[in-house]
Amino acid sequence: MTEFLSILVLLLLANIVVGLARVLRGPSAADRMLAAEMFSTSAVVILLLLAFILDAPALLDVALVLALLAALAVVTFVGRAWSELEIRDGDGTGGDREP
Amino acid sequence: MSLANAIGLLCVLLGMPFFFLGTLGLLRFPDAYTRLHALAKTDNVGLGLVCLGLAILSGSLAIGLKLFLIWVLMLIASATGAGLIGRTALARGMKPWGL
Amino acid sequence: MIQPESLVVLLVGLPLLGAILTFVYPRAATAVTAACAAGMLGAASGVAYAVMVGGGWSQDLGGWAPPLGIGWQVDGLSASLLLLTAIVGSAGAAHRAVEGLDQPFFWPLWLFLWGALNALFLGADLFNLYVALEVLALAAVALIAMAGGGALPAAWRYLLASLLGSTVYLMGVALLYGRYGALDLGLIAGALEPDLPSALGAGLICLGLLLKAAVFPLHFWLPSAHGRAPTVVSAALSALVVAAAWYLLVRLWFGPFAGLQGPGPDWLFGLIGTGAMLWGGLLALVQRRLKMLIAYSTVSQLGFGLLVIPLAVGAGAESAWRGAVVLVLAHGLAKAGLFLAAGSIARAHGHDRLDALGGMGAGVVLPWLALVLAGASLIGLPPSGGFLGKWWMLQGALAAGGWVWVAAILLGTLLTAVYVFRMLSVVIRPAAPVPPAGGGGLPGALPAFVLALLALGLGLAAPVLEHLLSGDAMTGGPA
Amino acid sequence: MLVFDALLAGALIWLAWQATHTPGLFRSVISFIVFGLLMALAWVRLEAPDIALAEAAIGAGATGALLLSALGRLAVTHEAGTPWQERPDLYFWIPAGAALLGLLTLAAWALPTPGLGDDVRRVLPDSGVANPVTAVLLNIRAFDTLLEIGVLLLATIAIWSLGRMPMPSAPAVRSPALTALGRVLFPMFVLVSAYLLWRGSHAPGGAFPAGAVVGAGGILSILAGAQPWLTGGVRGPWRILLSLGFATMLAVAWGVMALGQPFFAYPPGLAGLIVLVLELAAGLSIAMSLVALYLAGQPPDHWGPEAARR
Amino acid sequence: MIYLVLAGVLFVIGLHGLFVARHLLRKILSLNVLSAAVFLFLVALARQAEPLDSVPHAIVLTGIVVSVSTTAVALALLVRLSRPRGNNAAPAGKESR
Repeated sequence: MTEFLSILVLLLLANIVVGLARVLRGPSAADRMLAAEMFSTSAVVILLLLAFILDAPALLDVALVLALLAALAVVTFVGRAWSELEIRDGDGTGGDREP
Repeated sequence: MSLANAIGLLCVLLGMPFFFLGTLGLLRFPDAYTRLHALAKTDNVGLGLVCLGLAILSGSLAIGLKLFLIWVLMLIASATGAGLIGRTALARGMKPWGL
Repeated sequence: MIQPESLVVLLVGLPLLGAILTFVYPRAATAVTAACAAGMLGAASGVAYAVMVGGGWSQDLGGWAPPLGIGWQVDGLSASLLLLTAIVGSAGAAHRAVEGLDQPFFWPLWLFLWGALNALFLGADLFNLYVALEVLALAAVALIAMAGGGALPAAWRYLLASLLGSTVYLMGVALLYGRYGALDLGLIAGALEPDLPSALGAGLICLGLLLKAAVFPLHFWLPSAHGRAPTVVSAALSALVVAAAWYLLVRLWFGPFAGLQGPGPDWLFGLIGTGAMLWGGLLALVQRRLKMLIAYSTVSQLGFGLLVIPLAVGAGAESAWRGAVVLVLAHGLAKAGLFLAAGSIARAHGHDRLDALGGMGAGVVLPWLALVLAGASLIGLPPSGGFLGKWWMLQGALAAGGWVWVAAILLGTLLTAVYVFRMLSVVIRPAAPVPPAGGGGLPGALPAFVLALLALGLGLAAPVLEHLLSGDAMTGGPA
Repeated sequence: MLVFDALLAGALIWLAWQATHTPGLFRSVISFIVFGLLMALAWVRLEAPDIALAEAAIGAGATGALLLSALGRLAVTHEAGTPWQERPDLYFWIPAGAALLGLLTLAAWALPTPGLGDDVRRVLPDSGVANPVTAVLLNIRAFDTLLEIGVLLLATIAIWSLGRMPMPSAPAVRSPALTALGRVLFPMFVLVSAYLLWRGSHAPGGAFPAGAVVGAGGILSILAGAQPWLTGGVRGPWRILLSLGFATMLAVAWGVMALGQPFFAYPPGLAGLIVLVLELAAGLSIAMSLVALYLAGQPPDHWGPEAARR
Repeated sequence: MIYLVLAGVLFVIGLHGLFVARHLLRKILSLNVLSAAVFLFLVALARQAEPLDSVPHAIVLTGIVVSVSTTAVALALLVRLSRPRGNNAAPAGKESR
């Protein structure tokens, strides 16, 4: 069974790697944020599975903390960062001076 | 392999496709709103099934409760996050696809 | 009779306690700082006395012996630098208190800086030194940024350089830990073998420290940070913080890394030192602002200190070693005096542009006097500490037949003399009218004057210094 | 599992590259947050659950919030400069980087990695706790931890010394769901943190993740529109609470000397209790400090309507 | 072993990023990548030791907290730098009592 679960873990990680394409492509900031949220769910599941595979209950706590803090990033993003960033297509590669 | 184990494993296995479909949606859906939809399925159903399956596999009430807590936390995070992103995106005039 | 071990505890604990108190009760800040300064002067003198009487010692923290636990070590080198820190720290605090600038959070940051310095001079554990370096860097950055405006980019550059330096340092620590399974300096010194991981680890550590010490050619961040910071902060940075990085470098080089010594690294450090001496001196020569001139002089003076690495091997090693330490001490006293005096002058005139400053006149007599005396020590006129240090270093170099380094020291001294005279040529100008509200008068310049006097008189203490530094010469640790 | 490691390593490298080298600041920040997430997995693979916990709480949680809110406060988020592909200094960097990497790898290859695992195991019974990492942190190398808590306090003071906190240019979105989130989740944060603190003595956990979790909860409540209770003036207990962990550690370090022990040496038998007290105080201060760090400046003396409008 | 090499690669990436990055926020990210590389290196070493070594774990925990603190200070400074004439340019004024 552990081998089986290990394969699932591997698939989930591969899933994340594939999903990274959305971080790369965007186009809007919200899309990237969504992708990050998706990764945190996947990471939680990976941790849960690893907890069983390695028989390490401490990993459940790690998953718990991740789940608890999952909301933090997205709320910060919406509340603090997005308002400044605007919803712009593509990336800020314009020619402004650096601060 | 006992029946409980088989059921647990089945649940975990059933949860997996949601993650792959979630990533597929993240990559292939046309805009942030539809991607939000894909993500919600992953968080709610996929994670729920995995947690349920692992709880059955563990056969321990304490671990089961912890897994349930993790699922609820992710649900809250995902629901609020989706609501916030959707609401803010609309308020900022980001056009949903097809409208 | 108080145990010297408890005095050492006081040296680290007192400033940290003071930092908390001044943060929580800002009203009592001046009183708390004064008490801390008094306690630290006493404790540092006590430690130096104990070292002179009984030699150095090491103590384990928390009753855990290395390799598990963290150790402290005290010897002539660390004791003399602790004393320097106490003196410069107290003088800076006095100057600040007299100046009457009421900036929030200055005192807790100042005391944090002080505590970190003391922890650095005592630490014998590579990782503990890393944490102390970070405390030092953060406190220094915040203090630089206090000047506001143009100091912010300088603080930023300093922060980046400092963090990069400490991260590179930590990578070296990781390598050494992987190689020897120990973080304690003494244990690593005993086990060191010249293989690739050790060499790479030591190299990274030295690189990180060279960056933190702003050694040429990694000095790019120093002049603006030291030149733009508030006056007392410039004094502490130039006199102490740079000396701390130099101290660590020397401590490690002659302690744990002694097994890696060889002509290659010796020449490398020697050339870097010479380069710093000449380049820093030349740039100091062309500065237009008094504080910037003094800041570049730090780059140049640090080069002298670095020459200890090629000189303190073989014949004449002990003399060269003693000379370098005394030179750093004298530089600390003189440089702090210079900055404080320059601050008083700049405050009196409202600016510090060299071409527009007036000469010695009413209101700025004492600062200019301090500037002259400290400048004399910087050049190395007898009987100053600078003279004694250079004398001993030259003796060592001559004994070893290191003619290149003799020439370098003489050339560096010549440059120092030129830029110090350029600075002092302002004295003989007609006195410019000082705006009455300038307030840079007597009380503010008194600490600068005392520091300059100490720098000048340090040479007279030659027998004491010789005794203090003889116990631990070259071993880098308690005998 | 080798495939897993390789995949993870590949993803981490790609994310690090994204975070440091590709245009688009927001993309970089998101990449870095995901980088932290995957680092937590790497810690798990390296059998370091304590660090995974800290990374999940501090790295993925608090740092992400810090970065995002700083990004929102930046006046200029566009970047200047030529694309890295056109930079001539690559002729220096590629060989130099390769050489450094080669040296590091060669050195790592040659490392015997002796380690102190045996020593820690031997003294663990005397340390008062069963979790070796906690034992090292709060007993054996407690002086490191003292300075570390000092760094947190110092960072708070440093940030306050930079001036008043910069108000976010736009208020956080008002949403009933968000307010509810703050109300519902904060008790959860406290609960989980208490649990982690309790676990710390015998299993991965302890003051650092616990404090970070509460701190993150505080940040979340602020974002959810709660009135931040942290004020800047000397009135109120906040300065005391911020320095509580540091002060307690210092007091313990000196206090034991009154009992005839050397600096920082816990009297036998009391070690467990002392570690617990230290964890509580440190956890509280860590939580407060994280909130203070997040605010990025000295908070106003009173959180009135005028403070919110400014 | 794979993690040791990974740490090396991340170290080089972080170092390079720190030097060539134009935007200051990116320099902060590079520094964080750099320290993550060092931490990874330490823990990967601890993993290879026999038995598992807890000292590097404790060291890295300390390091993580230190690096968060320095990151926060750097970010606060960066915000001040990017708004030179904002509502909070120069830290002046009296201590609030």
